[in-house]
Parts: sequence; structure tokens; C-alpha cells
Amino acid sequence: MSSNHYFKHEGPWSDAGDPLMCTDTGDWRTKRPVVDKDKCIFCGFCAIYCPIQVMEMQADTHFEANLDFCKGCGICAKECPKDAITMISEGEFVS
Amino acid sequence: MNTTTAPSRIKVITGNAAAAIGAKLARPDVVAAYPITPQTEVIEQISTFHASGEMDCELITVEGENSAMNAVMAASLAGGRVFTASSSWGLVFMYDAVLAVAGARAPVVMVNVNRETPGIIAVSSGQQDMISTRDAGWIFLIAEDCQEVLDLVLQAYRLAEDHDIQLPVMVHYDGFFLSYLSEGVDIPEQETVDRFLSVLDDQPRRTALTPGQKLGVGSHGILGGYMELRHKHVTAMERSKDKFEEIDKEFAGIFGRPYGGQLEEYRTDDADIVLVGSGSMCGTIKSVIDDQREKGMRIGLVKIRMYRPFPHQALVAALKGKKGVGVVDRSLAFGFEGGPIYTELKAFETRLDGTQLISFIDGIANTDITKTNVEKMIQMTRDLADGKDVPEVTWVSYPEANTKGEK
Amino acid sequence: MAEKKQGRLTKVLDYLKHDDPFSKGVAFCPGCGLELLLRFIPRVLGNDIVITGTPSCSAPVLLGQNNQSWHTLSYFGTLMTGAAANATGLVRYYRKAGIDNTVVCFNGDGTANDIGFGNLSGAAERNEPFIYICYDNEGYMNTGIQKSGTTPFGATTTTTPYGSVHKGKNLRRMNLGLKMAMNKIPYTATATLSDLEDLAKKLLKAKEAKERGFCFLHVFAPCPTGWGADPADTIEICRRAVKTNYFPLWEAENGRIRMTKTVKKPKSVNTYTELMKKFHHMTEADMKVLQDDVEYEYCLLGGLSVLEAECQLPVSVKDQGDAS
Amino acid sequence: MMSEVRFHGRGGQGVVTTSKILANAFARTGQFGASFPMFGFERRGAPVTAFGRFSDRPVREKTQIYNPNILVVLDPSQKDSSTVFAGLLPGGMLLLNDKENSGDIRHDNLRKLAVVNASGIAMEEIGLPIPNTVVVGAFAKMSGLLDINPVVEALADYFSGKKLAANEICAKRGFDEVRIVEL
Repeated sequence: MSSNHYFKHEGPWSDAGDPLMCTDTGDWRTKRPVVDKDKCIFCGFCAIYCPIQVMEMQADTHFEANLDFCKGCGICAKECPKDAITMISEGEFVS
Repeated sequence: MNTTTAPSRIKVITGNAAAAIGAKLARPDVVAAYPITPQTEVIEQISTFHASGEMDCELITVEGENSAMNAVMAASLAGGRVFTASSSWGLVFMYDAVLAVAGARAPVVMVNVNRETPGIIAVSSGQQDMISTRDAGWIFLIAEDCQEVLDLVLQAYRLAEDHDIQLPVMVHYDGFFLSYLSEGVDIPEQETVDRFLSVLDDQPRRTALTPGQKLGVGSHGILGGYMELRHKHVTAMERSKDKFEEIDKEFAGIFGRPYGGQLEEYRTDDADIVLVGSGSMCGTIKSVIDDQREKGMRIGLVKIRMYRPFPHQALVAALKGKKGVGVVDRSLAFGFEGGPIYTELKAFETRLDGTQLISFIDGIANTDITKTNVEKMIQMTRDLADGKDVPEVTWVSYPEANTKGEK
Repeated sequence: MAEKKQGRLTKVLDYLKHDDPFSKGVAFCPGCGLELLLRFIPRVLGNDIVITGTPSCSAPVLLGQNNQSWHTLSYFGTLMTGAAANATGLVRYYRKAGIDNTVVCFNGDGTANDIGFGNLSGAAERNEPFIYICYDNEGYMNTGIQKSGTTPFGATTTTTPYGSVHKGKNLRRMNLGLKMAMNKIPYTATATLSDLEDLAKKLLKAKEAKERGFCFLHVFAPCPTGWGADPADTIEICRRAVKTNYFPLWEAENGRIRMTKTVKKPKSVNTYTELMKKFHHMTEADMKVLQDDVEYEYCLLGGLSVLEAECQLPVSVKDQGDAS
Repeated sequence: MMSEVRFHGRGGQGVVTTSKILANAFARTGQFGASFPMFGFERRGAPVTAFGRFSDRPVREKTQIYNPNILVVLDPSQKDSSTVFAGLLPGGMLLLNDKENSGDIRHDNLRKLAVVNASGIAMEEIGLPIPNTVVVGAFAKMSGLLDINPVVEALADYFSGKKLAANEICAKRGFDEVRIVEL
């Protein structure tokens, strides 16, 4: 008898009942965005243009990248109208 | 001459019309229609029913067969009952979707009007299109006459949508010889068909793609997941053999027409030689058998009604102990000398206790399988059984092929 | 410490009413235009949309793997050859069964303009009630950057490489958006990722218009990996595409074209091409051909948007009434 | 003797080409090589695995490599990951592309460790942090299976003109500058 180990249905159905799959994309980047809170005018451009939508609001003062998933593309830094975000090489952060 | 059934139910119609009426009676939600000779009348009739309101379905006049199959696949996976029809080049043009339907276990019902394919342009009858797609993972049924076309369409829905099966079903019948042949057909009452199909409503509902239900279909099968799905598919195909027998008995009880399930055995009980055939040729074979029987020839016919899954258990049971068997193929198996069904049956030869098999190729490209052709096949099968030297493969209507052969 | 100027939050965030249904860790390259678009759509249209996708860059994210999924949307994994026909099957059944739905047929330019154009054209001709969104990254990127029908003149790909004899694609691109607008379908529009408010409005207009039939969105979505661009430039590339009229922003309701962004002083196309290596081998003469193409398509668009008002062709005066 | 080599890196680092160049080099010496990538989609930045079988006899196996005797890690961030060392045979070797020559990697089955600043050398010679042509030079030295000449000659099948010249220097520098630590 065939099992239901991999699929719970007769056909190739996937249901999102189980927790979603998630890749450790944070491990892909070679540089990360660092936000200068003083320069940030809280306009949210970085948040809307982030392809992964992981520039997260911090209270309502500024935004910060969720480093678990940020791939270090640099769009936020490029789009920030106040140059409040700079991309720093991951090498600087190696403990 | 008194009439046996209520006169209003018998109508003289073509095979194509019978397919369209069968589809109408099954009340599909979505029908995809694209024309191709010799299938065109099927979708013309459905379009007429739709225009007159006789058929309350979504009719999609698609731009090509590939889209026909893709449209009904999606509608089926969304939970709907669907129908489409095609033939030869159209069937192979939609082949990627045909495979996807089987992989997704979408219970699509389709009619394929057999026509020569592939490779040489031929607008003529032959089962090569069926052979070219026989391993798609669909259930294949084959009709002999216009009545059986209609009946098989109805049986196809009970088989396809059965909760234990959930597999697409293709009903094949010979283009030209059947699609254009008109004969009396008993058109069942809608209520009777509804009753026959209502059994499905009492079964659990199949998984369906529904907005907002956090459920998706068409996923990647990865390693064990892929193998699991394929194993479920293979076992469902095997289950469909017995299921088809049950449906045939139930159908006979309701509509009064028993067909015999996977096979129809015609006068085989006391026969020591048998022809194996499928489709419209079987009508001619049966009439020649009756003639030969009067001359003392103990000859019978095994008619294949379910071609996929291959009914080998039933074939072995029917042919065991016969001295000689002639398999009539209306198609070719490239890479083998003999015909496709002959070659597949050969795989079970050792289970037949010494029965000898020979292959006849006839009826391709609209060639007529005449009574004399059938008589010749019977005589050669007789000679085979009597130990005479008979070629393994004979192209009955193309003597040039039988270089070693006589005449 | 200087008083921080409290900037106003961008209006775009007001359109993002719904959660992002996608897992945050998914397989798109850094700076991928498609990733932003794919997350943006359900955040604007809601998580009850049914989305279909083909084997493509979006497949490893849109389609599940065994029973597991990367997102919570109802989806249908289709073949490239059948995308719009599958979507047709869905909406036709939902209509028959009275199930309220928004079906988004989400495909790349290869499916939309090449292998799947047949069923796209059929769905438009039959006015099927769903939204077809083409993310145009101008090539077959998942298979490793091959040329497609929308790859622009001159661009290098792995099937139009730079060689001593042949140098990049020597054919014009197809203008997919214009082709679809010609059918007087309820709604057609172009959009891109630099103008997210415009994109959001057009998504909502499409959702409303789909009740009346077929809607087509042609969205310009750069692929940094495939175009030889810096991932950080993805949005700037979109901005310059609009500013050079390489990818003008317009919409068409029932075939009537209206510019949604008029560029007063369009820049020459090389301010766009300079951001991408795929153009860098192009000679003066090549760039002239590309510039002519851009201007030809833009003038065509301009003409179409005023056609009826200033039509010089003789029209039968008797039935001058509204043609639609 | 057959070497089964597993290469670990990231999309955009030329991991698969590394294995291809080595197979090419072995073929030039009358030996045999087969190289192939782990199948799946590639994304720039995402981990990539490739395989190579190099031998003095024809290579006929067509499976992936589960018990490598040589590991080549082009992406330093993966140097401590368990998946990299999975199935490493006793007496195994590891070639690591890393900036500082830390050489502090230990594994029960690891007998020989080689470190080379391939990305750094590549930046200097070809202006891109693509380490693969430096790595193939270093591999020849560390493994002792190849002289540098067939490796340099193999590059002509993949590069031409100025690029070829620059990559040839990369291979030679890899060969010369790799630091080998017997453990």
C-alpha cells in the first residue's frame, strides 16, 4: 500500500497547513545594510523597495533589516533619499 | 414488426453524435471545444445543445487542443466535471497537458476519435494516436459501435470520478468507420443517467483548488514524494480493472446492456481458436464468426474494451488453453515487427499453456477490414493451431509486406 | 542633536493592506525584481487570490515541494504551454459553481510572449474573467539567461552571445503590452517597480475590471543576474526605463490608451543601457537602432492614445455613436 | 587510483567550472576526469555543490559523491559546516579558499589541509572575486595528481585573449602560493 508520508493527497497537492519552508538566505549576503538612525527621516522607501520586504519598522523612528533573511542586495541603501543606509562588508562583523 | 424499446428512445445517429449526447447526459460543468477531423461533429453538437440551453455548461471555444486539455484540467482540479474531445494530431499536441492531467490525478473525461498519427499526414482511421499516448497514465476504453460510445462516456465518469480511482479516462472509437456511421442508438432518459451517476455524490468530495483554502496543486515531487505519488497512481490504475467490472454490472442492471467489463468474449467458450481485436472491426469479426460457426469452425472473439490498464489477467483467463490466437492490430509498434497489442499480449504468452500467437496488421489509414480479410485471418489462425507454418506477422491489406507470405 | 525632520511615510504603504503570504527565506537572487513584485501583489490584492505559475524563476517559490509550501496562497502549478488556458478553466468553473474568486495568472515573458502566447491570445479573445500578470525580465532567466521574444535589440544572452560574427540579439523586441491593448479588453496596463503606487492602483483597477473580463498587466521586472547589473540598481533601472521611454507607463480601459506618466524631457536610451553589461558591447550604430525602436513604440503609443479624438480616417458618419 | 572530489561554493563563484577545468586538465595528461554539478536551480549567492572524479582509468560511475577523499571549499563561510565534511574518507584532504591562512580546521578524517587566498589573488589579477582559476592551480599542488602545465593549458578552452592571460597567472599563483599544512 502506498504511504501518505510525503503527500497527504492522491495528487500533487501541497497545503500550507504545515509551517512554511524557509531557506537561510541571510547566509547568502556578502554585505549588510546599516541604518543611521539620525539621518533616517522615516519615509519608508527602503521598506517598500526591499524585495524581501524585511526592512522592518522600529517603533516609529527608523527601519532596520531583518538579518536572518536580508540578501545584501543594497537596494535600500541606493533608494534611501537621505543616504542614511550604508552597505558594510560581512567581514567587518565576523566575531 | 413490433418495436422492443419505446420508439422515442431509439435514434439513428452517428458515433460522434452519440459521444456528444453521452457528454450532455453526464451534465459537465465545463467543456472545451476545438475542431479536428473526424471529431468535429462532437463539439458542433455540444455547441448546438449549449446554444439552445439544452446543455447548461461553460463552453470554452479554445484556440487549440493544448488549451482544451489545460482548461479542463484546471476546471477539474477546481472540483468541476469536465469534457473535451479530440483526435490524432490534436491529441499529441495536447500531450504535455495529457500527462499533467494524469500526474495531477484530475478525473478528466475525454473522447478520442482514432485517426492515423504521427508522422505521415493522413486524414484516415487507425489507432496509432491511441498507441502513441498509451503510457500517459490515463485509463483507455475502446468502443465497438455507436451505442457503446454513448454508454462508455457515461461509464467513464463513474470510473474517473470514483473516489478510489480519481484518474482521467479516454474513450476511443474509430474515426470515419464509427464517427461517421449512423445506426440506431438507445438514448437513455436523463433521470436514469442522473441516478447512475448520483452514486458519486454519496462518496467523499475530492480535494479541490478553492480560493483562500491555503492549498495548492501542481507541486514538485521530490525523491520519495515523487515515488509515493507514482505508486499511488500505479495502484489506482490496477484498482480500476475490478472497478470497471462492477460499473459494467451496475450499468447492465440499470440500462439493460451488459458489455462484459474489461473484455467482451464472443462465442469463445467452446472455441479452440480466437481472434483478439478492438473497436469497430469487432462487428465485422462477429458476423464472420457466425458464418464460420455454421461451417463447423470453432472460432471466437475476445474484444478489448479496456486497453489501459492492460487487462492481462482477464486476457490470460479468456485465452488459456486455446490452440491458436490471432491478434488484430490497427496500428504499429515501431521497433517491433508485430502490432502493439500483439506484442503486449506476447509478454504473457508463458501463462497461456502453449497457446500460439500470431499478429495481423490491418485497417490502418482507412483500409477496410473486410469480411474476406477476417476470413483470411481466421484461416491462418486455424493453420497455426493445426501446426502449419504461418508467418508471425501479416499485413493483411498490404501483401508486399509479407515477402515470405503466400499470394 | 539636530531635531530629526519627521518625514511622512510613503503612501505606498497604505496600499499594502494584507500580510506577505510568502516565507521570508526563498530562492530568488539578491535584488530580484520578480521577488518584490510577487510579494507586492498579494499584499495589495489580498491572500485569497488563486495564483498560477509555470516552471520558471518563480517555480521554486510558487510551487510546493512534496506536501510543503513556501506560501499560503492557493496556487496552481501549470505548464508554460497552458498557463492562460488553465486560468480559464479555473474561472469558468468558479463562475459555474458561484465561487467568488480572483485568479492571477502569473508568468514571465517567455510564457506570455513566446511558448504560451497562443493561450494568452485565446483568453483575451474570449474575454476570460481573470488577471494575467506578465513579469517581463526580458529573457528565460531560470534556465540561465537565454533570449526571449521581449529581449531588446542588441542585448547579449547565452543564446545571443557576443561573438566575432554575431554580437547580441539582432532582432527587435515584441511589445507585449501594446499587442494586448489592441483587443479592447476591459483593462490593460504597463507598470514597474520604481512606481509602486502606480502599480498598486493598476492592480486594484484590474481586480475591479476582471468582473467585466480579461485584464493584462505587463510589469517590467529587472533581473540583475541575467542583465549583468548591480543588484542595488534594480529600482533605478526601472526608473530610467520609464524616464527614457524605454518602458512607458500607460493603461487602456476597453482599448482606450491613456498615459499614466508623461515624461516631459525623455533622456536618451543610453542613460538606461549604461547600468547593464548586456548592452555594453553595443556600437553607436546599434544604440541608434535601439533609440529608434524606443521612439517608434512611444510615438505609436502617443498616436493610439489620441486616435479617436483626432482620427483623420473617414468614418461612416451615420453610426458615429460610441463604438464599444 | 580514483580521486572523488566534492566542491562547495556559492552561485556566481564558478564552482562547476572549477571541476570542469580539472577534468579537462586530467584529460590532457592522458588520464580521465568526469565533473558534474548537484542538480537543482542555481541562484546567485545560494550554496552550490559540484563533483569531480579524476583517475588514471576511465571514470564510469554516474552517481553523486558521498565519500569524497578530497574537499574543495571555495566559499570560506562554509568552512565549518557539517555538510561540507559529510562522508569524508580517512586520510582526506581539504583545499580552502580563505583570506587569512588560519589553517585551524580540524576533522578526524582530515590528514592534509591547504589554504589559499584565491578570491584575493583573483581580485588582483582579474578584478573579480571569482576564485576558481586560482583554486585549480592550488588543487594541482595540494593533490599532487597534476602538474601546473595541463591546468594552465586547460584554461584555453574557457578563456581567450586578455582574460586567458590573467587567468593563467591566477592558476600559477594558486599553485605557488597555496600553503599546505600536514595535520
